[in-house]
Amino acid sequence: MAGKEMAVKNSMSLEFLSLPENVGLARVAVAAFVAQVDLTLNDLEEIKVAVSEAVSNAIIHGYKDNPQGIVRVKATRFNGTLEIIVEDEGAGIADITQAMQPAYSTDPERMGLGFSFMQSFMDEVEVVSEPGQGTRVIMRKNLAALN
Amino acid sequence: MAGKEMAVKNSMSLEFLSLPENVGLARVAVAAFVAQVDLTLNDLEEIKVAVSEAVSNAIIHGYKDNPQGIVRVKATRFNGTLEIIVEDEGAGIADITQAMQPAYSTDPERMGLGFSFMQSFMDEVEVVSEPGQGTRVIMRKNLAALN
Amino acid sequence: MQVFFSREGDALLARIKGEIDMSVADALRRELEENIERTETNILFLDLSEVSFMDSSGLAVIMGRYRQMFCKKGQMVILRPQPQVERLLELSGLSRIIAIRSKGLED
Amino acid sequence: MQVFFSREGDALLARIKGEIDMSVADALRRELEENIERTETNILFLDLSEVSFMDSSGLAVIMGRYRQMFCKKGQMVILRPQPQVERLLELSGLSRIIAIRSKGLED
Ligand SMILES: Nc1ncnc2c1ncn2[C@@H]1O[C@H](COP(=O)(O)OP(=O)(O)O)[C@@H](O)[C@H]1O
Ligand SMILES: Nc1ncnc2c1ncn2[C@@H]1O[C@H](COP(=O)(O)OP(=O)(O)O)[C@@H](O)[C@H]1O
Repeated sequence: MAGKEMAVKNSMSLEFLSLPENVGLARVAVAAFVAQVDLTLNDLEEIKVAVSEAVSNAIIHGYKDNPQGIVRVKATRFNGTLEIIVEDEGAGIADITQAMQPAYSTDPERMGLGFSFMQSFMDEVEVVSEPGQGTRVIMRKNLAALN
Repeated sequence: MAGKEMAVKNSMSLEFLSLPENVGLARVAVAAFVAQVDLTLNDLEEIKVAVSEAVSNAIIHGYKDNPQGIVRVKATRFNGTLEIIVEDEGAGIADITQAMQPAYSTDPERMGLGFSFMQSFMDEVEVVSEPGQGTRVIMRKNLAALN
Repeated sequence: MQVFFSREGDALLARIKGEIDMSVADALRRELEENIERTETNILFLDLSEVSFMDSSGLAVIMGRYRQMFCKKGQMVILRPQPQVERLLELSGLSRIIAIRSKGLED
Repeated sequence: MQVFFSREGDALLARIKGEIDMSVADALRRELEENIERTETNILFLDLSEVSFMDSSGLAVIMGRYRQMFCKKGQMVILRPQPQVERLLELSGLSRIIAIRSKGLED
């Protein structure tokens, strides 16, 4: 992105308690934000899955289903790019490379596909995390509609 | 409310740039948050109008249509009560009592009905503001569905 | 938000669709104003049956068009507002000065 | 999210409606599990035509029911997933082990 004009066109930040019902809230808010530009239904669906996965991870793995945690979702529209950041102040991840392997999960009930879906549906996924320091997932998607 | 149990059932906080298109975003997010409990369509519509008025005021009067301002909408569900706070760090209000009079507006293009609608549709409306210090509108609605 | 215009005899029918808030109020005002002037109509029908949300920014646009028609000795009639919109028209007092009909033009 | 069950001969048909994410995954798992056991069926049809959203929490429930049927030597068939759900089934590899039909039972 170096050299590109990165003027912020619009931005929002949503914070909520780590309750399961708020995963839907996050999807609805991000979808309403993103739909301010004319994008394809397919792009919209992909973004909703990516957000759903990242927020579910914050609640399930970050806060281990403790409803007192705070999850933060930031969305920013730049020229040509949408950036979505999902943050928690929960458990953190010791080995990020391992966590991002397809089918890797520390929870036997889950499929380990969350990060795979984020990577399939967004153009870039970065994870910043340390045990005890929480997790920040930064996702970017290039959208023709944003140009 | 004294003596009542005021345990927080759920809460969210949404921040966004003072752009006109974000009024709709605020409505959608609050509606999704409120719809987590089973409330009447009428209550939902009333809440959407109140949020729309308060956020419009923050953008139009608080930030005088300057798109760089930050508007914050907080919603909290207590036992039996929904609280919505809309805040800006804009111009502020010199005479709050006058501002809240029905049909009073400092803008000849507007009808001065924003605060009236907030008061009609919510059970309590409090305004905290000072010139140059921004404005905070605190609205509460008693919802049977929350009991 | 979208507006569809049609002529019904001497009258101008404007059918509005979607949500009316501050983000579309200026565009709506402009479209209505221009069409009222261009067609030189003196009866404006505003069909609100497909308006799914409105707040005081929308009422201000309606009030403005009422004045515009009134000043040129014309009239304005609101058609088929949904219950929540009708409630705003009542609370604001607009329903006492503007005619509201619960039927569409074709009915 | 809602699930509607019906018997179709020996088979059990479960029609799911709404969004499937972590907030409903446990409830969905329980309802499917119980109905599979209670009816002692060995063919489960999962009609996903009215599932408007699904993520990996939903896939895990489907995978679990596939295993449940497999372990009792039964089979599971997914009916009419919407395009975005079908895409997840493909990306996850589930479409390679679970039968997917683009038609409903009545068709
Ligand atoms: N926000 C988070 N906080 C702590 N650990 C996480 C977080 N997100 C992911 N992880 C770890 O990474 C693993 C893989 O995540 P993912 O690919 O989404 O699969 P799944 O959620 O199905 O386990 C998780 O099992 C968990 O151990
Ligand atoms: N957030 C705000 N910041 C500054 N002034 C405000 C704010 N909200 C309301 N006001 C003042 O209060 C007046 C009345 O507000 P309101 O009843 O909503 O009517 P209107 O928006 O139609 O003017 C406004 O005209 C404005 O002067």
